[in-house]
Amino acid sequence: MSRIGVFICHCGENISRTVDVERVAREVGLLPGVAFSTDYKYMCSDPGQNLLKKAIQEQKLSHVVVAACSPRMHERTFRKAVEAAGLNPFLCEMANIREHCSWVHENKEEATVKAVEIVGMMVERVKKNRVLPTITVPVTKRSLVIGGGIAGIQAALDIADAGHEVILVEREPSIGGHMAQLSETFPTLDCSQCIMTPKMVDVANHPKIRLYTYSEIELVEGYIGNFQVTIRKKARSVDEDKCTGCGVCMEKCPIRKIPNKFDCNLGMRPAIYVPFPQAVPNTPVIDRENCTKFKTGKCGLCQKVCGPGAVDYEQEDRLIVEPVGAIVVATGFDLYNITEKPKGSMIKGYGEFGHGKIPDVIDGMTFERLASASGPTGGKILRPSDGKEPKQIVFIQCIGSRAREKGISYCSKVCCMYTAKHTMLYHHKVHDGQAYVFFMDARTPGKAYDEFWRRSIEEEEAVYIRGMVSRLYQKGDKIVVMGSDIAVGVQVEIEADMVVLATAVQPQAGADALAQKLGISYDKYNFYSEAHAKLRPVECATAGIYLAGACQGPKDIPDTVSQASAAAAKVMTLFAKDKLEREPIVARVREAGCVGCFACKKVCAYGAVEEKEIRDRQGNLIKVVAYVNPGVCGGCGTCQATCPSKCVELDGYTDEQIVAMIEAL
Amino acid sequence: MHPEKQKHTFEPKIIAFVCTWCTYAGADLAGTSRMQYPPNVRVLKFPCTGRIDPVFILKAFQQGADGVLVSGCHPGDCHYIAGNFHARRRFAVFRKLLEFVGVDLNRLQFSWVSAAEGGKWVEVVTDLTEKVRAMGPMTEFRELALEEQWSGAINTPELEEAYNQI
Amino acid sequence: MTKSIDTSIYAAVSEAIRAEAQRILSDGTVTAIVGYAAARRKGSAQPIVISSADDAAKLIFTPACVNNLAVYLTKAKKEIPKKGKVGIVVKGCDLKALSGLMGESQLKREDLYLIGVPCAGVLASTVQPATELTSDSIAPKCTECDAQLPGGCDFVPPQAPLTPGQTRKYAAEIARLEALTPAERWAYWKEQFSKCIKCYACRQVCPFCFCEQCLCDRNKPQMVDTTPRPAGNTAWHIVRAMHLAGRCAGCAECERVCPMDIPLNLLNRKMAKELKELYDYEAGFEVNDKGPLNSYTEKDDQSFIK
Amino acid sequence: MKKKKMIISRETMDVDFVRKVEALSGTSVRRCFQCGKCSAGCPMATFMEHPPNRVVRLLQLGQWQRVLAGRSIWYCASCETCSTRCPNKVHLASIMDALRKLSWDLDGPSKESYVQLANKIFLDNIRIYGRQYEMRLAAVFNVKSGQFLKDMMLGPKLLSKGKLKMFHSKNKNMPEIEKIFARIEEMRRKGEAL
Amino acid sequence: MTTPLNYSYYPGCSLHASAGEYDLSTRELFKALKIGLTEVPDWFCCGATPAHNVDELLSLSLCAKNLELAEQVEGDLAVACAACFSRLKTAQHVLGESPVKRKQVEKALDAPLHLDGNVKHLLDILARDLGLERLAAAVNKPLTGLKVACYYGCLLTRPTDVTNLDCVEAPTIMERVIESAGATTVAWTHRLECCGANFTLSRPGVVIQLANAILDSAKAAGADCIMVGCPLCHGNLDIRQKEIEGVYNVEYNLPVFYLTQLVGLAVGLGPDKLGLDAMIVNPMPLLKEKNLS
Repeated sequence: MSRIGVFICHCGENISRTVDVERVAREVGLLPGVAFSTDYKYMCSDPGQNLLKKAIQEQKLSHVVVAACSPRMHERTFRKAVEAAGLNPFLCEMANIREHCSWVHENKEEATVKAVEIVGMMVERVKKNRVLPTITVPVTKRSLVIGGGIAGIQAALDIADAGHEVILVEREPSIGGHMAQLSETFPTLDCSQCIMTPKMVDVANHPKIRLYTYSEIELVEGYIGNFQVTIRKKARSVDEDKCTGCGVCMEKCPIRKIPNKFDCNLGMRPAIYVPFPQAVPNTPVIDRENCTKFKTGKCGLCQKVCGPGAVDYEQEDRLIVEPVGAIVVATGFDLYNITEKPKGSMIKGYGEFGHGKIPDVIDGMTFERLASASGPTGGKILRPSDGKEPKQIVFIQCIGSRAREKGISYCSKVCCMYTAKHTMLYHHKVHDGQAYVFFMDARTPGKAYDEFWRRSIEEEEAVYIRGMVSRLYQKGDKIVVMGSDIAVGVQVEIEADMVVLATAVQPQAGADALAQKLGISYDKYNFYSEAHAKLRPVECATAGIYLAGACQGPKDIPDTVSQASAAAAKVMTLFAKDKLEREPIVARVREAGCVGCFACKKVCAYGAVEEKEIRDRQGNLIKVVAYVNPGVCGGCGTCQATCPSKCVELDGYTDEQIVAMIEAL
Repeated sequence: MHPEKQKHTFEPKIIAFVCTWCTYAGADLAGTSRMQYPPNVRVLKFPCTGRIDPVFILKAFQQGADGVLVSGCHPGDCHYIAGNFHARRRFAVFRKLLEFVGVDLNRLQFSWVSAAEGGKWVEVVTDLTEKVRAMGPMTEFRELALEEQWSGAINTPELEEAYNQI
Repeated sequence: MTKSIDTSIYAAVSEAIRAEAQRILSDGTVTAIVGYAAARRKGSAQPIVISSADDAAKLIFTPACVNNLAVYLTKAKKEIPKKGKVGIVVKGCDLKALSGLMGESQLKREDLYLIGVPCAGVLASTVQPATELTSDSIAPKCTECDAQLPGGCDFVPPQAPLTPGQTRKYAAEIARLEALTPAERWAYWKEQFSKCIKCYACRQVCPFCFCEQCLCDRNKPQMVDTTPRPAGNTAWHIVRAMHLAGRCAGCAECERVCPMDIPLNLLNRKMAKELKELYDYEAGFEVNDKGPLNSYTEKDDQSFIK
Repeated sequence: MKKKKMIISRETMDVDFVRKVEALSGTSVRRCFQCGKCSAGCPMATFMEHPPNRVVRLLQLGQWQRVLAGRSIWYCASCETCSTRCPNKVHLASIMDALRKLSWDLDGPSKESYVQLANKIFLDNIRIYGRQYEMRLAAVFNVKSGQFLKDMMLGPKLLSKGKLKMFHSKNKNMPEIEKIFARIEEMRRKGEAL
Repeated sequence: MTTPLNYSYYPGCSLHASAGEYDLSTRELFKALKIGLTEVPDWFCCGATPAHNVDELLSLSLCAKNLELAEQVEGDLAVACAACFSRLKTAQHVLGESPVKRKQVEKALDAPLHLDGNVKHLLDILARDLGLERLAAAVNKPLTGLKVACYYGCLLTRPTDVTNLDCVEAPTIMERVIESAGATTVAWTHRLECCGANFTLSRPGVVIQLANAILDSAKAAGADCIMVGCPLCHGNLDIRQKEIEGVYNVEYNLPVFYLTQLVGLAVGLGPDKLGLDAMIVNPMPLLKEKNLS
């Protein structure tokens, strides 16, 4: 006979305001099997937990139900307390009478009746709970970092410096990401490449880091501590081991007019190229779409001029499988653009700004490339249309961001600061020019940030206009900016030479597809979701996967680096132990009843089901049954719902437990 | 300011089978956002919709549920990779079976509710509750449970007396 | 209007079966053959297992050879396959069941020698064994048969069956029921299920009910009421139909053996129809790695999900 | 109106009026975050004493009297540029409609009488004739607004081009029209519609 | 095989008065293109801007009533006037979205609503239902060399997601139609700017200022003429053009055509069938210069 203890939490007044907790305790106390029931102001507090522990020992309780908040909140807390009192933690269940009851109902009578029933259901369930021993699994102490921008680089260096191997995978031919494209950085105006490139070189030289550039994640299998990652190393057409990075191939390539994505298509590159001079690795890649050799079979000049014979037209994509124990996702961001979007898409473009067809209306990243000393203009601010220096330049903030109508409601967080920076860079480079900024709010929280913004106005003479722009149109070689100043309450018209749009920060294209491979969740914009907004901001809900940088939400460089180091710390914590304890919520096969139809194996997404031969003492095969590898099992229970004779059961969610709950209704 | 609460004569029992990662979390969000919905629903938490056996739905109706809701993660969002895809097929077929034996499918609702969709949870639960309330109690299985073999008509006074004494 | 169905090839088919059986038993290809033999009543037939070439002459094929012999290879006679390779006489419908069993790892193709029979149809369970085969006396499942000639067998007699176009009896009945209101359908099935005496003959005869312990016999927890009362009966038949969905090959043995004449195959056919419409799945001769309910595509219909 | 200090309190912020605006317009007033894009694109903003964004701002503060006292709402051309470009999906054109309707109900404390007069004649015409007759509209407007000579130059030219019809044709549905007007009035009397 | 096109037709008040040439040219053009057009019997005013300006319920009721009347005639409803078009579409949209307003209007009409019919602007019919290819095939006298500034005004494409005629900020439907008729279009900046609309009566000063900006922009872009699909725009640009020229001391001399007039010319209809004589800015010298008359 079970001796169940039921503990009803008031949650201050959060529960007791709408649920008569004393009555719940009283009524539940009468249920068969309930030996003890009580209520308390804060069950999760220290005295609350002590009350629980004391009751278990004094009342010799066999099972515990805590009726309080959502189990997603405190199940761990109470199971730990129960364990401390000497009971198996899985003999404790929580009844959710806060999120699912007191907070969503107002009528006290109704809410109380519902609470009694919810607790009653959990009482019946807990009776069927079994002692579950904790499962331990080995940990592979290598980690995968996806994305070679500043977030991925920082995380990789931190983990590698702690002595663990790191696999760093980057989609582009070089690591560096967006930070490598920036000219100067706020709020100190130090040169981005000066602080970035040494880190890139560190990555290349680190003995513990294995770098895969021009590579993508193909498949992720396994689970925390034991992932198997398949990486597609795209054909570079240049052998990385042989190439010395001399650059002769690039000099000789006859195709020279391909817009360089790294320079926001302002500069040109050959068909065999490195995206920028400081690229890591400094190994060129052939852009097969534009290469004459690949298009027509003729040419082959680069191969002829290559001394070490590194150019290899036959190279194919390679699939590499790497076992890792933890994954850091650092895929970063992309910039929204104002071009016309397909009909029906959630995101819209800016027709009122000409859908990106006015040549001298550019985005912030393009301005960075113009301002960068290593950029296509050598650091001169020149108009893309005619190469003239713009004397009147207009910056417009919140393009795409905070624009529900365009499909994006969030604030992109970095634009206020980088626009302030742009006005300064402009003022430093075009002394007789004037910068104007249309803005709604200046959001400058951060160390020395607001001072920086004020400096752009007070010292660098940028004219800030509080108001938005309704329309942009080309008039002769000017761009007419139709805006308003809401402080004055008048319309403002500026004939600008150039307009820079602070476009929104969006997740990388394909972020959702990668998330699906990883089995992590993402929001409607495709930003990856952290496990808890405040308390677990760098972990995914999927164990063993961590987030760093703008793939999780818009971030500036200091925030990104902090989060990357935090993710690295999480990985190191995981790697600090040789074995990992995991929740024993896994499927088990009742071999006696299994007839070996392997429906379970067919539906298992983890490949956890194996075939196992049962033999008699003489070694004769009796039958082949299913076996679930507890280390691999994800614990979804799809196998159990599929098994016709229910000979595979998911611990913690057995049919007995569930039927008991249904019958309690 | 709240509208005057309406009194109903029939309060349906709704059972919701939900996955813990999306819909349960969505229902939690409805709670943390203090949204309001009818108290008729009882939530049973599963790790994944893939774990939900059609037999549970049958069992729920037999145990007196007037409506059943099955809800999990949106396609592609399954915490367990593909549990919801398997569930989708399983329930697509099962509901056709129930329909064929004469269960009104208005009593059986399936939905995708993500952890971010507290509002959708409220909407789904409210809609189902109101729909089932309008339909009245689910009597089919309940009547069946009271019946004996051969339609269970107790047609003689002796039988009736014997029955009453049980 | 009653149309007679030509069964004249059955004699030649029987002859061919006997010759082949004689051959494969003599040369040791197989250790035993499961087939049909004449039974005591005139015109009737019954399953037989022969292991000697001398017994090959006992084998027949007639319109009375209704049984699905696949069941003898799994649970009914579990010891049979272990002795070595086994021959089995299969109609098209039976072969579909065998393919299904292979897909579910219950049988291996290499352990079997398949003797396929060209079949124009067999008799309904409601008529006497000696009855002439006509569009009235034919088993309902044969009116929807698309497998008169089994494929992928080791041996098939050369005769080709001739079958007239027939009214699809299950399709018509499904359409009739679908047109009713839910309440009317409920009343129909309530009436049908209330007849059930829970003898489990349907389970016993089904080649796919090979579970060692049926879910419906479990009492910890009791998922389905085991007593022969309407509530439990209804649950049993719903669970049965669900467990067979995507697996049942349409041999209709369940319906044939039901002592209370419950139209069990109607449920199975309805499920088959839905699976065809939803996922374009049909039971066939090929061995599928995964059934329609063990697999999925990302684009599956979800119009019923909010 | 002289620029008076705005005393803000729960009493002076008329939230009920704002709710009426929201009900009539079907759009949220609170949602506006004052980016000013509406005012930037408004073709009529230069004629208004309160640019469109400020009209919304005043509503957010419950200061509708200040809005209705001005001529801003009557200078809105209903071109819907504001609604189209609002980043926040505030349907300002509908808010303007609602404000004019409420101002109309209050018997127009506004300065702008010409636009109101034109509207009134226009609607009267519909009620009486079912359709619009520009000649009559213009004539009555000029008479009532005391601008007897306005657009004098245009009249004969238009007449000669056949652009101003002097007479109206018969419409079978006239009784229906009257009924619609009457039913709406009735609904309003009973408080069934705003 | 192409199915014959047949529409019910809602001309709107202006087309029966100041914009008679729009009505005339529409009927003649559709006849020439073999598109059936049957006028909605005893339609009445949609309420236009004044009604929704001060009385949305009235505006919705009038539009709903007209939609109901249109049901009597076979085919989708063809609308010529941009303002009527925008009003009818908006009414459909609002009544579909708001059950409260729907109930009120049902009460005002004392009848159930008919909202399912398609409401189409003439442009939509020419560009999509007939199709540009068939339109081009019907052209006998291509408008070669004529540089047209297509003026959308406010209401053809607005409100967003309601009229669904074309992209609200960068529409091209007028250009596509008139280019199919052989004309050249100019890129200009004030295609979507407001002309002042019905302020023409109450505050003509406003109209003169706004219309001037439009005429100025079209002239600067090198246009020979302006094409419109709205009687109100037409009134402000054509009827008031001389006055504007006087106020600003400029000369525009830009004929303002209705789209049906220009397409009609290309199809080969004579000036009498297109009501060209009703235009205040005389188009004949221009047409002569371009060999189009």
